[in-house]
Amino acid sequence: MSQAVSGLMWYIYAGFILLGLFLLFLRFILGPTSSDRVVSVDAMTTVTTALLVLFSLFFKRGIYMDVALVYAVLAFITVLAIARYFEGGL
Amino acid sequence: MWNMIFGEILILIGVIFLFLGSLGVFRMPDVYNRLQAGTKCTTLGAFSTIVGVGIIEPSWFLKSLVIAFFLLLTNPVAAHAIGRASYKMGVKLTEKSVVDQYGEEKDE
Amino acid sequence: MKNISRWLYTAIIMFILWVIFTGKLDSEELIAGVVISLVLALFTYRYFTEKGLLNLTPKKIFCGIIYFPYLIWEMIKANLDVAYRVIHPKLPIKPGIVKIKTNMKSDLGKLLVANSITLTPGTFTLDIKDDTLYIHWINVQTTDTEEASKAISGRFERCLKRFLD
Amino acid sequence: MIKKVLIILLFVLLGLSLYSVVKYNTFGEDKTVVARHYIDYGMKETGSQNIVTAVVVLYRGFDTLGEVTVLFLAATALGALLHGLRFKSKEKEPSSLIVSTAARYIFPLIILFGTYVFVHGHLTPGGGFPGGVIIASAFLLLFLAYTQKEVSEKTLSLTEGTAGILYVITGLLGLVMLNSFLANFLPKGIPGKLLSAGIIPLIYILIGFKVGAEMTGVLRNLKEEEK
Repeated sequence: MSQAVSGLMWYIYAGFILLGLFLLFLRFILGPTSSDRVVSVDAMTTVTTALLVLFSLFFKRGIYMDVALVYAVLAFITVLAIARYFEGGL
Repeated sequence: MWNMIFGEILILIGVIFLFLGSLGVFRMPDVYNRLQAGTKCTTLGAFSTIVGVGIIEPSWFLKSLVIAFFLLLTNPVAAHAIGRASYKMGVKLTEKSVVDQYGEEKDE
Repeated sequence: MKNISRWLYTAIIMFILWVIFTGKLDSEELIAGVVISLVLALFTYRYFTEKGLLNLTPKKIFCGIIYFPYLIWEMIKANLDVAYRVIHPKLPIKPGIVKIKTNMKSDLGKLLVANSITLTPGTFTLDIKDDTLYIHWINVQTTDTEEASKAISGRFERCLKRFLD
Repeated sequence: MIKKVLIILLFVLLGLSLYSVVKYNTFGEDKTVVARHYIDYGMKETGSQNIVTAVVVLYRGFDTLGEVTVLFLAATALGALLHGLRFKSKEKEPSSLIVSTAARYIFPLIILFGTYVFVHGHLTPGGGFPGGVIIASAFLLLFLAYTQKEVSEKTLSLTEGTAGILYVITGLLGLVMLNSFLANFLPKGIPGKLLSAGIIPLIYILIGFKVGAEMTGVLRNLKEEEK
Protein backbone atom coordinates (compact mmCIF):
# COMPACT_ATOMS: atom_id res chain seq x y z
CA MET A 1 0.00 0.00 0.00
CA SER A 2 2.72 2.40 0.98
CA GLN A 3 4.45 1.54 -2.30
CA ALA A 4 1.40 2.74 -4.24
CA VAL A 5 1.19 5.93 -2.20
CA SER A 6 4.87 6.74 -2.76
CA GLY A 7 4.36 5.96 -6.45
CA LEU A 8 1.54 8.49 -6.64
CA MET A 9 3.42 11.07 -4.56
CA TRP A 10 6.39 10.74 -6.88
CA TYR A 11 4.30 12.09 -9.78
CA ILE A 12 3.22 15.09 -7.68
CA TYR A 13 6.81 15.89 -6.69
CA ALA A 14 8.07 15.50 -10.23
CA GLY A 15 5.25 17.68 -11.53
CA PHE A 16 6.03 20.55 -9.18
CA ILE A 17 9.76 20.36 -9.83
CA LEU A 18 9.40 20.18 -13.61
CA LEU A 19 6.99 23.12 -13.59
CA GLY A 20 9.45 25.13 -11.50
CA LEU A 21 12.35 24.24 -13.76
CA PHE A 22 10.27 25.28 -16.79
CA LEU A 23 9.59 28.71 -15.25
CA LEU A 24 13.29 29.13 -14.42
CA PHE A 25 14.17 28.13 -17.96
CA LEU A 26 11.78 30.75 -19.34
CA ARG A 27 13.50 33.35 -17.16
CA PHE A 28 16.82 32.08 -18.46
CA ILE A 29 15.76 32.75 -22.05
CA LEU A 30 13.87 36.01 -21.42
CA GLY A 31 16.15 37.55 -18.77
CA PRO A 32 17.06 41.04 -19.97
CA THR A 33 20.56 41.07 -18.44
CA SER A 34 23.12 38.35 -17.87
CA SER A 35 22.67 38.74 -14.10
CA ASP A 36 19.08 37.56 -14.44
CA ARG A 37 20.31 34.49 -16.25
CA VAL A 38 22.83 33.71 -13.52
CA VAL A 39 20.12 34.08 -10.88
CA SER A 40 17.95 31.59 -12.72
CA VAL A 41 20.89 29.18 -13.13
CA ASP A 42 21.63 29.45 -9.41
CA ALA A 43 18.03 28.60 -8.54
CA MET A 44 18.11 25.76 -11.09
CA THR A 45 21.14 24.16 -9.47
CA THR A 46 19.47 24.17 -6.06
CA VAL A 47 16.33 22.60 -7.52
CA THR A 48 18.44 20.01 -9.32
CA THR A 49 20.27 19.06 -6.10
CA ALA A 50 16.92 18.41 -4.43
CA LEU A 51 15.82 16.42 -7.48
CA LEU A 52 18.96 14.24 -7.33
CA VAL A 53 18.28 13.43 -3.67
CA LEU A 54 14.70 12.52 -4.59
CA PHE A 55 16.10 10.23 -7.31
CA SER A 56 18.17 8.40 -4.74
CA LEU A 57 14.99 7.79 -2.72
CA PHE A 58 13.11 6.67 -5.82
CA PHE A 59 15.74 4.13 -6.88
CA LYS A 60 16.53 3.12 -3.26
CA ARG A 61 20.28 3.64 -3.78
CA GLY A 62 21.97 5.50 -0.95
CA ILE A 63 25.06 5.86 -3.12
CA TYR A 64 23.35 8.46 -5.31
CA MET A 65 23.49 10.89 -2.38
CA ASP A 66 27.21 11.30 -3.11
CA VAL A 67 26.30 12.44 -6.61
CA ALA A 68 24.03 15.12 -5.17
CA LEU A 69 26.83 16.36 -2.91
CA VAL A 70 29.31 16.52 -5.82
CA TYR A 71 26.75 18.44 -7.83
CA ALA A 72 26.16 20.89 -4.99
CA VAL A 73 29.91 21.55 -4.63
CA LEU A 74 30.54 22.05 -8.33
CA ALA A 75 27.42 24.19 -8.82
CA PHE A 76 28.44 26.51 -6.01
CA ILE A 77 31.90 27.00 -7.48
CA THR A 78 30.46 27.57 -10.96
CA VAL A 79 28.09 30.30 -9.81
CA LEU A 80 30.83 31.91 -7.75
CA ALA A 81 33.18 31.89 -10.74
CA ILE A 82 30.61 33.57 -12.99
CA ALA A 83 29.84 36.18 -10.34
CA ARG A 84 33.54 36.95 -9.84
CA TYR A 85 33.95 37.28 -13.60
CA PHE A 86 31.15 39.85 -13.75
CA GLU A 87 32.77 41.72 -10.90
CA GLY A 88 36.08 41.87 -12.74
CA GLY A 89 38.00 39.84 -10.19
CA LEU A 90 39.12 36.97 -12.38
CA MET B 1 5.27 3.95 9.27
CA TRP B 2 4.99 7.33 11.01
CA ASN B 3 8.38 8.42 9.78
CA MET B 4 7.21 7.63 6.22
CA ILE B 5 4.21 9.93 6.54
CA PHE B 6 6.21 12.68 8.21
CA GLY B 7 8.95 12.46 5.57
CA GLU B 8 6.46 12.54 2.70
CA ILE B 9 4.84 15.65 4.18
CA LEU B 10 8.23 17.34 4.53
CA ILE B 11 9.11 16.50 0.93
CA LEU B 12 5.75 17.84 -0.27
CA ILE B 13 6.26 21.13 1.59
CA GLY B 14 9.79 21.38 0.20
CA VAL B 15 8.70 20.74 -3.37
CA ILE B 16 5.95 23.36 -3.11
CA PHE B 17 8.51 25.89 -1.84
CA LEU B 18 10.86 25.01 -4.69
CA PHE B 19 8.01 25.72 -7.10
CA LEU B 20 7.14 29.01 -5.37
CA GLY B 21 10.77 30.08 -5.52
CA SER B 22 10.86 29.41 -9.25
CA LEU B 23 7.63 31.37 -9.67
CA GLY B 24 9.20 34.22 -7.73
CA VAL B 25 12.25 34.26 -9.98
CA PHE B 26 9.91 34.39 -12.95
CA ARG B 27 7.60 37.14 -11.69
CA MET B 28 9.75 39.61 -9.74
CA PRO B 29 10.72 42.85 -11.48
CA ASP B 30 14.52 43.13 -11.09
CA VAL B 31 17.65 41.11 -10.33
CA TYR B 32 17.72 41.86 -6.61
CA ASN B 33 14.10 40.94 -5.97
CA ARG B 34 14.57 37.79 -8.02
CA LEU B 35 17.49 36.89 -5.81
CA GLN B 36 15.28 37.32 -2.76
CA ALA B 37 12.79 34.75 -4.01
CA GLY B 38 15.36 32.53 -5.69
CA THR B 39 17.58 32.19 -2.63
CA LYS B 40 15.17 31.99 0.26
CA CYS B 41 12.46 29.77 -1.17
CA THR B 42 14.74 27.36 -2.99
CA THR B 43 17.08 27.00 -0.01
CA LEU B 44 14.28 26.16 2.42
CA GLY B 45 12.61 23.98 -0.22
CA ALA B 46 15.77 21.98 -0.87
CA PHE B 47 16.49 21.77 2.87
CA SER B 48 13.04 20.41 3.62
CA THR B 49 13.11 17.96 0.71
CA ILE B 50 16.53 16.59 1.60
CA VAL B 51 15.76 16.21 5.31
CA GLY B 52 12.46 14.55 4.38
CA VAL B 53 14.35 11.95 2.33
CA GLY B 54 16.66 11.43 5.30
CA ILE B 55 13.71 10.82 7.61
CA ILE B 56 12.14 8.26 5.27
CA GLU B 57 15.43 6.28 5.11
CA PRO B 58 16.95 6.64 8.62
CA SER B 59 20.31 5.19 7.53
CA TRP B 60 20.86 8.16 5.20
CA PHE B 61 19.79 10.75 7.76
CA LEU B 62 23.25 12.07 8.66
CA LYS B 63 24.41 12.25 5.08
CA SER B 64 21.28 14.12 4.04
CA LEU B 65 21.90 16.51 6.92
CA VAL B 66 25.42 17.17 5.59
CA ILE B 67 24.08 18.00 2.11
CA ALA B 68 21.38 20.23 3.60
CA PHE B 69 23.93 22.08 5.75
CA PHE B 70 26.23 22.53 2.79
CA LEU B 71 23.39 24.15 0.85
CA LEU B 72 22.52 26.32 3.84
CA LEU B 73 26.11 27.55 4.04
CA THR B 74 26.81 28.06 0.33
CA ASN B 75 23.56 29.38 -1.15
CA PRO B 76 23.58 32.72 0.69
CA VAL B 77 27.24 33.20 -0.26
CA ALA B 78 26.46 32.59 -3.93
CA ALA B 79 23.49 34.96 -3.75
CA HIS B 80 25.63 37.64 -2.15
CA ALA B 81 28.28 37.24 -4.84
CA ILE B 82 25.73 37.55 -7.64
CA GLY B 83 24.06 40.57 -6.04
CA ARG B 84 27.34 42.39 -5.50
CA ALA B 85 28.54 41.60 -9.02
CA SER B 86 25.28 42.84 -10.55
CA TYR B 87 25.53 46.09 -8.65
CA LYS B 88 29.16 46.54 -9.73
CA MET B 89 28.12 45.82 -13.31
CA GLY B 90 25.57 48.61 -13.10
CA VAL B 91 22.30 46.69 -13.16
CA LYS B 92 19.60 49.18 -12.17
CA LEU B 93 17.12 48.70 -9.37
CA THR B 94 13.47 48.55 -10.33
CA GLU B 95 11.50 51.79 -10.50
CA LYS B 96 9.42 50.76 -7.52
CA SER B 97 12.47 51.13 -5.24
CA VAL B 98 12.21 53.76 -2.54
CA VAL B 99 15.79 54.20 -1.29
CA ASP B 100 19.36 53.32 -2.31
CA GLN B 101 21.85 54.16 0.42
CA TYR B 102 24.56 52.04 -1.20
CA GLY B 103 24.50 54.04 -4.41
CA GLU B 104 24.32 57.35 -2.55
CA GLU B 105 27.51 56.51 -0.74
CA LYS B 106 29.21 55.57 -4.00
CA ASP B 107 28.39 58.90 -5.64
CA GLU B 108 29.89 61.07 -2.93
CA MET C 1 50.88 24.66 21.30
CA LYS C 2 48.14 26.72 19.80
CA ASN C 3 48.83 25.27 16.38
CA ILE C 4 48.52 21.74 17.74
CA SER C 5 45.13 22.62 19.17
CA ARG C 6 44.02 24.05 15.82
CA TRP C 7 45.28 20.96 14.04
CA LEU C 8 43.44 18.57 16.37
CA TYR C 9 40.22 20.57 16.12
CA THR C 10 40.29 20.42 12.31
CA ALA C 11 41.08 16.71 12.42
CA ILE C 12 38.17 16.00 14.76
CA ILE C 13 35.69 17.81 12.51
CA MET C 14 37.08 16.01 9.46
CA PHE C 15 36.87 12.62 11.16
CA ILE C 16 33.22 13.16 12.08
CA LEU C 17 32.47 14.11 8.47
CA TRP C 18 34.40 11.06 7.22
CA VAL C 19 32.28 8.73 9.38
CA ILE C 20 29.12 10.37 8.04
CA PHE C 21 30.33 10.03 4.43
CA THR C 22 31.21 6.35 4.72
CA GLY C 23 28.07 5.64 6.70
CA LYS C 24 29.28 2.43 8.38
CA LEU C 25 31.35 1.72 11.48
CA ASP C 26 33.87 -0.66 9.98
CA SER C 27 37.29 -0.90 11.67
CA GLU C 28 39.21 -0.45 8.39
CA GLU C 29 37.17 2.62 7.50
CA LEU C 30 37.71 4.13 10.93
CA ILE C 31 41.49 3.64 10.84
CA ALA C 32 41.67 5.08 7.33
CA GLY C 33 39.53 7.97 8.51
CA VAL C 34 41.85 8.77 11.41
CA VAL C 35 44.95 8.71 9.19
CA ILE C 36 43.40 10.73 6.37
CA SER C 37 41.86 13.37 8.60
CA LEU C 38 45.11 13.85 10.52
CA VAL C 39 47.11 14.25 7.31
CA LEU C 40 44.62 16.56 5.59
CA ALA C 41 44.17 18.65 8.73
CA LEU C 42 47.92 19.23 8.80
CA PHE C 43 47.69 20.99 5.42
CA THR C 44 44.42 22.84 5.91
CA TYR C 45 44.14 23.90 9.55
CA ARG C 46 45.49 27.36 8.70
CA TYR C 47 42.34 28.02 6.72
CA PHE C 48 39.83 26.26 8.90
CA THR C 49 40.15 27.63 12.39
CA GLU C 50 41.70 30.30 14.56
CA LYS C 51 40.77 29.28 18.07
CA GLY C 52 41.27 25.54 17.80
CA LEU C 53 39.92 23.24 20.50
CA LEU C 54 38.48 26.21 22.42
CA ASN C 55 35.57 26.01 19.99
CA LEU C 56 34.46 22.74 21.56
CA THR C 57 33.47 23.91 25.03
CA PRO C 58 30.02 22.62 26.08
CA LYS C 59 28.61 26.12 26.33
CA LYS C 60 29.44 26.90 22.70
CA ILE C 61 28.08 23.61 21.41
CA PHE C 62 24.88 24.22 23.39
CA CYS C 63 24.51 27.74 21.96
CA GLY C 64 25.09 26.41 18.44
CA ILE C 65 22.39 23.80 18.92
CA ILE C 66 19.98 26.44 20.24
CA TYR C 67 20.74 28.83 17.38
CA PHE C 68 19.93 26.36 14.64
CA PRO C 69 16.20 25.73 15.32
CA TYR C 70 15.82 29.47 15.80
CA LEU C 71 17.31 30.09 12.34
CA ILE C 72 15.03 27.44 10.81
CA TRP C 73 11.99 29.06 12.44
CA GLU C 74 13.00 32.46 11.07
CA MET C 75 13.52 30.89 7.64
CA ILE C 76 10.01 29.43 7.65
CA LYS C 77 8.57 32.84 8.50
CA ALA C 78 10.68 34.42 5.76
CA ASN C 79 9.46 31.95 3.20
CA LEU C 80 5.80 32.39 4.04
CA ASP C 81 6.36 36.12 3.67
CA VAL C 82 8.06 35.84 0.29
CA ALA C 83 5.55 33.23 -0.87
CA TYR C 84 2.71 35.60 -0.04
CA ARG C 85 4.33 38.35 -2.08
CA VAL C 86 4.97 36.03 -5.00
CA ILE C 87 1.44 34.65 -5.17
CA HIS C 88 -0.30 38.00 -4.68
CA PRO C 89 -1.41 39.19 -8.13
CA LYS C 90 -0.18 42.76 -7.58
CA LEU C 91 3.30 41.90 -6.21
CA PRO C 92 3.14 44.10 -3.05
CA ILE C 93 6.83 45.03 -2.83
CA LYS C 94 8.60 48.21 -1.80
CA PRO C 95 12.28 47.42 -2.32
CA GLY C 96 15.31 49.48 -1.45
CA ILE C 97 18.86 49.31 -0.14
CA VAL C 98 19.57 50.35 3.44
CA LYS C 99 22.74 50.17 5.50
CA ILE C 100 23.08 48.73 8.98
CA LYS C 101 25.86 48.35 11.54
CA THR C 102 26.99 45.07 13.02
CA ASN C 103 28.72 44.51 16.35
CA MET C 104 30.46 41.30 15.35
CA LYS C 105 34.25 41.47 15.46
CA SER C 106 35.46 38.23 13.90
CA ASP C 107 35.24 37.25 10.23
CA LEU C 108 33.22 34.15 11.06
CA GLY C 109 30.75 36.25 13.02
CA LYS C 110 30.28 38.62 10.09
CA LEU C 111 29.84 35.68 7.71
CA LEU C 112 27.20 34.08 9.92
CA VAL C 113 25.32 37.34 10.43
CA ALA C 114 25.34 38.04 6.69
CA ASN C 115 24.15 34.52 5.87
CA SER C 116 21.40 34.67 8.48
CA ILE C 117 20.24 37.99 7.10
CA THR C 118 20.16 36.55 3.60
CA LEU C 119 18.03 33.63 4.72
CA THR C 120 15.46 35.59 6.73
CA PRO C 121 12.47 37.81 5.96
CA GLY C 122 12.78 39.93 2.88
CA THR C 123 16.42 40.92 3.24
CA PHE C 124 19.71 39.96 1.68
CA THR C 125 23.26 41.16 2.10
CA LEU C 126 24.49 43.11 -0.91
CA ASP C 127 27.89 44.20 0.32
CA ILE C 128 30.00 44.43 3.45
CA LYS C 129 32.60 47.00 4.40
CA ASP C 130 34.27 46.71 7.79
CA ASP C 131 31.26 46.74 10.10
CA THR C 132 28.72 48.24 7.70
CA LEU C 133 26.36 45.90 5.90
CA TYR C 134 24.36 47.01 2.86
CA ILE C 135 21.01 45.24 2.84
CA HIS C 136 18.52 44.93 0.03
CA TRP C 137 15.14 45.00 1.74
CA ILE C 138 12.05 43.90 -0.12
CA ASN C 139 9.71 45.95 2.10
CA VAL C 140 11.52 48.99 3.44
CA GLN C 141 10.10 50.09 6.79
CA THR C 142 12.73 52.56 7.91
CA THR C 143 15.77 54.24 6.40
CA ASP C 144 17.42 55.08 9.72
CA THR C 145 20.59 53.05 10.30
CA GLU C 146 19.98 52.44 14.00
CA GLU C 147 16.39 51.30 13.66
CA ALA C 148 17.13 49.18 10.61
CA SER C 149 19.97 47.45 12.47
CA LYS C 150 17.64 46.63 15.32
CA ALA C 151 14.91 45.36 13.01
CA ILE C 152 17.14 43.26 10.75
CA SER C 153 20.10 41.87 12.62
CA GLY C 154 19.42 42.55 16.32
CA ARG C 155 17.91 39.14 17.06
CA PHE C 156 20.76 37.16 15.54
CA GLU C 157 23.54 39.14 17.09
CA ARG C 158 22.36 38.54 20.64
CA CYS C 159 22.38 34.83 19.92
CA LEU C 160 25.62 34.72 17.95
CA LYS C 161 27.57 36.82 20.42
CA ARG C 162 27.21 34.10 23.02
CA PHE C 163 28.10 31.41 20.52
CA LEU C 164 31.28 33.03 19.23
CA ASP C 165 32.85 35.12 21.97
CA MET D 1 13.59 38.34 -30.99
CA ILE D 2 14.78 36.01 -33.73
CA LYS D 3 17.72 35.09 -31.52
CA LYS D 4 15.42 33.92 -28.74
CA VAL D 5 13.31 31.88 -31.14
CA LEU D 6 16.49 30.26 -32.45
CA ILE D 7 17.60 29.42 -28.91
CA ILE D 8 14.25 27.80 -28.16
CA LEU D 9 14.43 25.89 -31.44
CA LEU D 10 17.91 24.64 -30.59
CA PHE D 11 16.77 23.36 -27.21
CA VAL D 12 13.72 21.64 -28.75
CA LEU D 13 16.02 19.89 -31.23
CA LEU D 14 18.36 18.85 -28.42
CA GLY D 15 15.40 17.49 -26.45
CA LEU D 16 14.13 15.52 -29.45
CA SER D 17 17.51 13.96 -30.13
CA LEU D 18 17.90 13.02 -26.45
CA TYR D 19 14.39 11.55 -26.51
CA SER D 20 15.21 9.32 -29.45
CA VAL D 21 18.41 8.15 -27.73
CA VAL D 22 16.48 7.24 -24.59
CA LYS D 23 13.64 5.60 -26.49
CA TYR D 24 15.52 3.38 -28.93
CA ASN D 25 18.36 2.30 -26.65
CA THR D 26 16.76 0.23 -23.93
CA PHE D 27 18.57 0.49 -20.63
CA GLY D 28 20.55 -2.55 -19.54
CA GLU D 29 19.65 -4.93 -22.39
CA ASP D 30 21.44 -6.22 -25.49
CA LYS D 31 24.76 -6.88 -23.80
CA THR D 32 27.71 -7.97 -25.86
CA VAL D 33 29.72 -11.03 -24.84
CA VAL D 34 32.43 -8.92 -23.20
CA ALA D 35 29.93 -6.87 -21.22
CA ARG D 36 28.17 -10.01 -20.03
CA HIS D 37 31.49 -11.46 -18.90
CA TYR D 38 32.31 -8.30 -16.95
CA ILE D 39 28.93 -8.27 -15.21
CA ASP D 40 28.79 -11.99 -14.43
CA TYR D 41 32.37 -12.60 -13.32
CA GLY D 42 33.73 -9.10 -12.63
CA MET D 43 33.10 -9.10 -8.91
CA LYS D 44 34.46 -12.63 -8.46
CA GLU D 45 37.59 -12.02 -10.51
CA THR D 46 38.56 -8.61 -9.14
CA GLY D 47 36.81 -8.28 -5.77
CA SER D 48 35.57 -4.81 -6.68
CA GLN D 49 31.96 -3.77 -6.04
CA ASN D 50 32.08 -1.16 -8.75
CA ILE D 51 32.37 -2.95 -12.10
CA VAL D 52 33.19 0.23 -13.98
CA THR D 53 36.21 0.72 -11.76
CA ALA D 54 37.29 -2.87 -12.30
CA VAL D 55 37.05 -2.39 -16.07
CA VAL D 56 38.94 0.90 -16.00
CA VAL D 57 41.77 -0.16 -13.70
CA LEU D 58 42.22 -3.90 -14.26
CA TYR D 59 40.69 -5.14 -17.52
CA ARG D 60 41.77 -1.99 -19.37
CA GLY D 61 44.46 -0.77 -17.02
CA PHE D 62 46.96 -0.06 -19.77
CA ASP D 63 44.41 2.19 -21.46
CA THR D 64 44.01 4.20 -18.27
CA LEU D 65 47.75 4.74 -18.04
CA GLY D 66 47.52 6.17 -21.55
CA GLU D 67 44.67 8.44 -20.55
CA VAL D 68 46.60 9.82 -17.61
CA THR D 69 49.53 10.45 -19.94
CA VAL D 70 47.27 12.26 -22.42
CA LEU D 71 46.00 14.47 -19.60
CA PHE D 72 49.58 15.19 -18.57
CA LEU D 73 50.48 16.08 -22.16
CA ALA D 74 47.48 18.38 -22.45
CA ALA D 75 48.38 20.18 -19.23
CA THR D 76 52.00 20.55 -20.32
CA ALA D 77 51.00 21.80 -23.76
CA LEU D 78 48.71 24.39 -22.19
CA GLY D 79 51.54 25.54 -19.96
CA ALA D 80 53.87 25.79 -22.97
CA LEU D 81 51.30 27.73 -25.01
CA LEU D 82 50.65 30.21 -22.25
CA HIS D 83 54.31 30.56 -21.37
CA GLY D 84 55.17 33.21 -23.93
CA LEU D 85 51.92 35.10 -23.56
CA ARG D 86 51.69 37.36 -20.56
CA PHE D 87 48.45 39.26 -20.59
CA LYS D 88 48.64 42.61 -18.95
CA SER D 89 45.42 42.45 -16.99
CA LYS D 90 43.83 45.39 -15.30
CA GLU D 91 43.63 45.78 -11.56
CA LYS D 92 41.68 42.90 -10.07
CA GLU D 93 38.69 43.55 -7.90
CA PRO D 94 39.24 41.85 -4.52
CA SER D 95 36.43 39.58 -3.37
CA SER D 96 34.22 40.64 -0.50
CA LEU D 97 34.80 39.49 3.06
CA ILE D 98 31.89 37.08 2.96
CA VAL D 99 33.19 35.18 -0.06
CA SER D 100 36.75 34.95 1.23
CA THR D 101 35.71 33.82 4.71
CA ALA D 102 33.29 31.24 3.34
CA ALA D 103 36.02 29.96 1.01
CA ARG D 104 38.35 29.50 3.98
CA TYR D 105 35.85 27.31 5.80
CA ILE D 106 34.60 25.35 2.80
CA PHE D 107 38.02 24.59 1.25
CA PRO D 108 39.04 21.84 3.76
CA LEU D 109 35.64 20.18 3.49
CA ILE D 110 35.85 19.95 -0.30
CA ILE D 111 39.38 18.52 -0.05
CA LEU D 112 38.11 15.89 2.41
CA PHE D 113 35.22 15.03 0.12
CA GLY D 114 37.52 14.65 -2.89
CA THR D 115 39.74 12.33 -0.87
CA TYR D 116 36.70 10.30 0.15
CA VAL D 117 35.66 9.96 -3.50
CA PHE D 118 39.01 8.66 -4.72
CA VAL D 119 39.71 6.37 -1.76
CA HIS D 120 36.32 4.68 -2.23
CA GLY D 121 36.65 4.28 -5.99
CA HIS D 122 36.06 0.52 -5.82
CA LEU D 123 32.98 0.79 -3.58
CA THR D 124 31.00 3.84 -4.75
CA PRO D 125 30.54 5.67 -8.04
CA GLY D 126 33.48 7.91 -8.77
CA GLY D 127 37.16 7.19 -8.48
CA GLY D 128 40.46 8.80 -9.24
CA PHE D 129 39.41 11.13 -12.04
CA PRO D 130 36.33 12.67 -10.38
CA GLY D 131 38.12 12.84 -7.02
CA GLY D 132 41.07 14.66 -8.55
CA VAL D 133 38.77 17.12 -10.28
CA ILE D 134 36.92 17.82 -7.02
CA ILE D 135 40.25 18.57 -5.32
CA ALA D 136 41.23 20.89 -8.17
CA SER D 137 37.87 22.65 -7.79
CA ALA D 138 38.70 23.31 -4.15
CA PHE D 139 41.85 25.10 -5.32
CA LEU D 140 39.74 26.99 -7.87
CA LEU D 141 37.62 28.20 -4.95
CA LEU D 142 40.76 29.56 -3.27
CA PHE D 143 41.91 31.25 -6.50
CA LEU D 144 38.47 32.87 -6.83
CA ALA D 145 38.39 34.14 -3.27
CA TYR D 146 41.97 35.36 -2.93
CA THR D 147 43.47 37.13 -5.92
CA GLN D 148 46.96 36.92 -4.42
CA LYS D 149 46.97 33.17 -3.68
CA GLU D 150 49.78 31.21 -5.31
CA VAL D 151 50.46 27.48 -5.42
CA SER D 152 54.10 26.67 -5.98
CA GLU D 153 54.77 24.98 -9.28
CA LYS D 154 57.45 22.76 -7.77
CA THR D 155 55.06 21.08 -5.32
CA LEU D 156 52.58 20.43 -8.10
CA SER D 157 55.02 18.86 -10.52
CA LEU D 158 56.65 16.86 -7.71
CA THR D 159 53.28 15.40 -6.65
CA GLU D 160 52.35 14.66 -10.22
CA GLY D 161 55.65 13.06 -11.12
CA THR D 162 55.79 10.90 -7.99
CA ALA D 163 52.24 9.65 -8.53
CA GLY D 164 52.95 8.84 -12.18
CA ILE D 165 56.17 6.96 -11.38
CA LEU D 166 54.49 4.98 -8.59
CA TYR D 167 51.71 4.03 -11.01
CA VAL D 168 54.22 2.59 -13.47
CA ILE D 169 56.12 0.83 -10.64
CA THR D 170 52.88 -0.81 -9.49
CA GLY D 171 52.37 -2.05 -13.03
CA LEU D 172 55.93 -3.36 -13.24
CA LEU D 173 55.53 -5.18 -9.89
CA GLY D 174 52.59 -7.01 -11.45
CA LEU D 175 54.82 -7.88 -14.41
CA VAL D 176 57.47 -9.30 -12.07
CA MET D 177 55.14 -11.25 -9.80
CA LEU D 178 52.37 -12.47 -12.12
CA ASN D 179 53.93 -12.12 -15.58
CA SER D 180 51.57 -9.40 -16.75
CA PHE D 181 51.73 -5.61 -16.66
CA LEU D 182 49.35 -4.19 -14.02
CA ALA D 183 48.33 -7.64 -12.78
CA ASN D 184 46.38 -7.74 -9.53
CA PHE D 185 49.08 -9.09 -7.20
CA LEU D 186 47.46 -8.13 -3.90
CA PRO D 187 44.80 -10.28 -2.13
CA LYS D 188 41.25 -9.56 -3.25
CA GLY D 189 39.62 -9.48 0.17
CA ILE D 190 35.88 -9.38 0.81
CA PRO D 191 33.90 -7.18 -1.61
CA GLY D 192 32.48 -4.18 0.22
CA LYS D 193 35.37 -3.69 2.64
CA LEU D 194 37.77 -0.79 2.25
CA LEU D 195 40.84 -3.05 1.88
CA SER D 196 39.61 -5.17 -0.99
CA ALA D 197 39.94 -5.46 -4.74
CA GLY D 198 43.74 -5.76 -4.70
CA ILE D 199 45.57 -2.92 -6.40
CA ILE D 200 42.46 -0.95 -7.48
CA PRO D 201 42.32 1.41 -4.47
CA LEU D 202 46.09 1.88 -4.62
CA ILE D 203 46.01 2.89 -8.28
CA TYR D 204 42.99 5.09 -7.83
CA ILE D 205 44.67 6.98 -5.00
CA LEU D 206 47.67 7.59 -7.27
CA ILE D 207 45.41 8.68 -10.15
CA GLY D 208 43.58 10.99 -7.75
CA PHE D 209 46.81 12.72 -6.75
CA LYS D 210 48.00 12.94 -10.33
CA VAL D 211 44.77 14.32 -11.77
CA GLY D 212 44.34 16.73 -8.88
CA ALA D 213 47.84 18.12 -9.35
CA GLU D 214 47.46 18.34 -13.13
CA MET D 215 44.13 20.15 -13.04
CA THR D 216 45.38 22.54 -10.35
CA GLY D 217 48.37 23.23 -12.57
CA VAL D 218 46.07 24.01 -15.50
CA LEU D 219 44.05 26.44 -13.36
CA ARG D 220 47.25 28.00 -12.10
CA ASN D 221 48.57 28.50 -15.62
CA LEU D 222 45.34 30.14 -16.72
CA LYS D 223 45.34 32.45 -13.74
CA GLU D 224 48.95 33.53 -14.03
CA GLU D 225 49.65 37.06 -15.19
CA GLU D 226 52.38 39.59 -15.56
CA LYS D 227 54.12 40.31 -12.31
